[in-house]
Amino acid sequence: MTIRIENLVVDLGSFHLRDINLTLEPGDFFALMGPTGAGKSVLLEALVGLVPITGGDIFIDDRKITNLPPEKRGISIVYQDYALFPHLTVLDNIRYGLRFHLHEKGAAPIDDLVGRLNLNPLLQRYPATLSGGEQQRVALARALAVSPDILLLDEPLSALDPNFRQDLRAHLKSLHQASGATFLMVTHDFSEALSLAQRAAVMNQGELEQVGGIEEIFCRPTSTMVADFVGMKNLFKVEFSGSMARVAGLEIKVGREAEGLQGYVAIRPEDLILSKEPLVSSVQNSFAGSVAAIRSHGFFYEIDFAVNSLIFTAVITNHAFFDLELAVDDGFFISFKATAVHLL
Amino acid sequence: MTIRIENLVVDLGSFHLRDINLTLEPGDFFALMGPTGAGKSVLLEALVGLVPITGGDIFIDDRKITNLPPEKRGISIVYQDYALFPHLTVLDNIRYGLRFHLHEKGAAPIDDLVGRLNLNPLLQRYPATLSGGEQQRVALARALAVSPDILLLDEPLSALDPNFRQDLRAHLKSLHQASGATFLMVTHDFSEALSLAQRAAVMNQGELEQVGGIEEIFCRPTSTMVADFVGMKNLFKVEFSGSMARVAGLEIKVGREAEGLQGYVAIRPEDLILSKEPLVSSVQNSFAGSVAAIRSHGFFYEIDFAVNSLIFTAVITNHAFFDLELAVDDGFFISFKATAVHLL
Amino acid sequence: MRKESFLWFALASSFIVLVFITVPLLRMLSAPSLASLWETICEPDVYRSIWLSLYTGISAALICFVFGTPLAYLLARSQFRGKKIVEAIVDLPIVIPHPVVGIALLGLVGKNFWLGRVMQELGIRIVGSPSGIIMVMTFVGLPFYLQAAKEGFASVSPRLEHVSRSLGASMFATFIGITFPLAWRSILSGIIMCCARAISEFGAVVIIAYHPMIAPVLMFERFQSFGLRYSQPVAVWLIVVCLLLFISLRLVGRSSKKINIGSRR
Amino acid sequence: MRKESFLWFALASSFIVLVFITVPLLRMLSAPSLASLWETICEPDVYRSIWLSLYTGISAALICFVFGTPLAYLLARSQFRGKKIVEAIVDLPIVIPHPVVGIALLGLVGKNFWLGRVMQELGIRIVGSPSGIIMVMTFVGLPFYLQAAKEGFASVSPRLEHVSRSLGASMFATFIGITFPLAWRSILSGIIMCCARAISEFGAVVIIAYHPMIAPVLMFERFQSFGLRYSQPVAVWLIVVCLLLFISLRLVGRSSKKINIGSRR
Repeated sequence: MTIRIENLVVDLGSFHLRDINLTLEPGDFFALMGPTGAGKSVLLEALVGLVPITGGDIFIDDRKITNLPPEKRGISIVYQDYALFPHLTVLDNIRYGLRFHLHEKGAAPIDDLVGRLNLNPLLQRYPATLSGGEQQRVALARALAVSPDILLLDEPLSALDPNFRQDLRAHLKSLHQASGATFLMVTHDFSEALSLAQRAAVMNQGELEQVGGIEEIFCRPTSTMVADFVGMKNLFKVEFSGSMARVAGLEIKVGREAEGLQGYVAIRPEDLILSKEPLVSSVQNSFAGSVAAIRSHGFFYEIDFAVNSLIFTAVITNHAFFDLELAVDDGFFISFKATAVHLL
Repeated sequence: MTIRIENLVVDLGSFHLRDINLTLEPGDFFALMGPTGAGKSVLLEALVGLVPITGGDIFIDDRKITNLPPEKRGISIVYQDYALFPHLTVLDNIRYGLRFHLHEKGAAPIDDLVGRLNLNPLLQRYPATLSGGEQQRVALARALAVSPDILLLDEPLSALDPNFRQDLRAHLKSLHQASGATFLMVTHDFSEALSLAQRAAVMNQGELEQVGGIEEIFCRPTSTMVADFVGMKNLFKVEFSGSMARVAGLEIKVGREAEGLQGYVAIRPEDLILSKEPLVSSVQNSFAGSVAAIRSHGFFYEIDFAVNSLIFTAVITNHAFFDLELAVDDGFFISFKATAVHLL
Repeated sequence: MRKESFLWFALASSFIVLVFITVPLLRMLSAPSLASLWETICEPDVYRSIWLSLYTGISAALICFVFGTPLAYLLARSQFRGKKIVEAIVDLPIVIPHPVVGIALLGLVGKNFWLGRVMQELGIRIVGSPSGIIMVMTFVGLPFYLQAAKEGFASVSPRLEHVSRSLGASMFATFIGITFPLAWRSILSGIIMCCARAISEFGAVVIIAYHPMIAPVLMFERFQSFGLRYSQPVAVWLIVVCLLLFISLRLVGRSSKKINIGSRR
Repeated sequence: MRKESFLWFALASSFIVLVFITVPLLRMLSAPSLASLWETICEPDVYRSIWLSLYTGISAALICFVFGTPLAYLLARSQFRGKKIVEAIVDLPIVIPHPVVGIALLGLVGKNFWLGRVMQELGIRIVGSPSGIIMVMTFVGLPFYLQAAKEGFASVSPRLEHVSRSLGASMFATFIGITFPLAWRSILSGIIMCCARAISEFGAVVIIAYHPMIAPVLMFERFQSFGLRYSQPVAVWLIVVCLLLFISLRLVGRSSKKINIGSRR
């Protein structure tokens, strides 16, 4: 089914969704990304019909659903906290929606769903006795049992133990292929989207910033907000001249002519190399500077590195950290390839 | 002050602390680490005197404090949720403990603390109007105002926005130096400990697994639990023979003779290199295998890689991930230096 | 030590409070002899009045359940202007002096007011009838039911309702299938509290209906006419019967409770 | 549409409930003329009874505050065996029929029991005296105070107390400096609810002390002797005076409330 959102406007006191335009193609696995508070969940609830819509329309194929109550829309939702009915068994949870859909499409393929999600051993148990991963699978089965046109997933992985995530990712992919429904997933975590979705949109302060293929957004962010969101921490306003970008007295090789752009360059922190000696070549930038700050993040260290008035953020492994014997104010060199510089 | 914990036993229904022995030297910044539920917070509350002690003793220098009420111990605590008094201004919060300490040591250096923590502009405000980072600083000032012998910090960084963490780390270090008090920090995050503490202990299921210098624990874990906790994900039971370790049909070069050990090797995931061609040398291991699973984690991917019946976990940058065009079941080579193999 | 004296003070005053509540009740329960208890329950006046108390009290609780449930649900779920005022109104019956409740209701349905006269002409008798007693009891019991039911509904996550609706259930079907069963325990507690409060009422009922006599009125009359000794056995019987009623209500509610317990393990 | 009919049903029954509570009260407040109100308040019997109601009700609330606060704190903070039983005991006064409360207390302090005789010989008069009224009111008001205070204490994080103690404050100093000020709003609400409940009591008081007459007893007597019209003005005055009392209590509590509001912004 094609879902079209046209000029959608939602007013919730101090929070607004403004002029949302979005089309999901049949069978899409679409990720709606953005920082916390961007309005992703509000858009989801507007699609389900739980939030009053101020303006604009929502279509499924050519059926206008803007003013239909939630039960008539054919849109299922899986919440982050699963929201299983605690007084019903797993089986009754999954069957819950069926009685309201008896007149449609014949018997829904419950057995297939139950088998695919390995729920057979759990059918007679109550939700409170299940682990997080099991609850999530039951919630998925319940939502898909009514053969919805669209399945909305509210941060499906974030509440799960890391051990269950891989499992659920595999299930989500297989269900998406088997059901033929359009999946719309909300997430604040870019890597989650990267591992599941084909297309995506980045939302910020109630507006869509960029819509496109997931790798396109990752590799070619069109705005500074998106660049920052996909992890391009080193974002500088520059002046282009030929295949160089000038900023704070530095000349950065960018490898190609920049035209018709906003005048920003962005470099991923993992593309920066710290070394004791400069690494000079024709396709490589290398600048002298000093360590400004060190932050530890599990497997990796994030290093703020000052070159003139610019602060570069680099990420290095713990291993490299101990090798280099980094300390604040130490002088080092920072290097990156011209091809690692993204132009905005 | 020297703190000695001797054979401490705590029984809390189904949870027990067993035979805790720990000595903190004067001026230590000590990290108490371990997974959630290991008993770290219980040990903290036993030190403050909020949990009944079943056996053992606690000494500060040679003063036995085991049976003293919390107000006589000279131990301050800063909780993760700050626990500021909401009905008192920032200034009154900081001053709160002073009236109970009038007879000791003369006027406490409140002004110095307030200045050091940049609290001057906040003194007349109420806690609910402060940001998380500001609240944390007030909680620190309040705890240090009474010049405690020991300051206990309950996961001081975990509730903070990442932007405030660096700030608070710097404050913690400077306060530790200025106050001369012994700091005991609880954390479930190894990297937090790494960035602040000199000495540390790893706790598991109510017992201390390893006590020592922070780098010693990181580089030379003495048990499989600690190895796993400090991020050595690749932990295999092996048979040593000369400078080789045998497991699942593989011969792993370990670079030195292994004697009197438990028979484990551990390799950090960031020390593993994935490549399309084998990287063979006399000091390098290189095995053929296939990708078993891919997990995205922000800047990095975690790759499960199967070699015979062994599963190696490697961490690679997003960049390398796109370069290698990794996909599940693809054949690759995994390589690591003999010096990267830790023997347990 | 100061710490201990504080604890001792707290324990001592807690003990005084508990003694103050329990001792008079225990003394009263143990005062009448078994013989006098048996004699008392055989009197038609006594068992009729206890039966009337039970029947009117249960009726009042059921009326509160039927009419109060939607209001409790709205108060738990929706935010609207004047909600604070509605909540204050709903609590009024607790703080209004009991004879004032009777006087206020009598002012409405008595013969001094058009409504009372209209009802009289239609042959509906409120004053001095079980329906009048039920009306008074409903008035004083309402806040207790509403409070418990509201809390019950508030403890059901709105997300469960959202999911139910997205699966095709209408608002009504969602309420019946999800919200109500999950709030049932609190609702049952509310019904019991409401019923207990209704049966305990005296001051308001005595104004609207001295006859037929509910048990508290009978006790009062016996106390006035014959003294303490003759009112005590009635009091014991009323308390025993109420206890049996509430315990059996809890047991009946147990079958549905099991599921909830299962779900909370 | 089904959805709408469900909503309409809910709104309609909510409306009925609110009308049922408010209309009798409004009718009663508007029934007496201003002249009769003025006349009534000038009668010594009337203003004396209202004053007695106020003074005994406030005394009962203060007794509950003094003796109930430690118990409320223990119930909010500690887990112990038999806690459920203590909580059930504490709720008993709500469900005991009001004349039974009076009969039970009279059974203890009346001349049929040794305690009553001892007190009589010592010259302490309970029956038919303000102290007896206060005793009854304390009994019926206790659960309301305890409930509110318990919730107030439960809402103060134990961590605040832990921090206070680690900073050198004793258990007592912590209670006075941290716990009590933070629970003060709920405690004040509890005092007001308890006072309101005490002043509203009739059935239990009338057994222990018909004289001196509290306002509800006076109303009842006027209703019995002269009819509805003569009891209404007293009811209006009692309600007005109580409202003024509670509003001023809230205002007095405001000065300390400000701090709490500030802390929750």
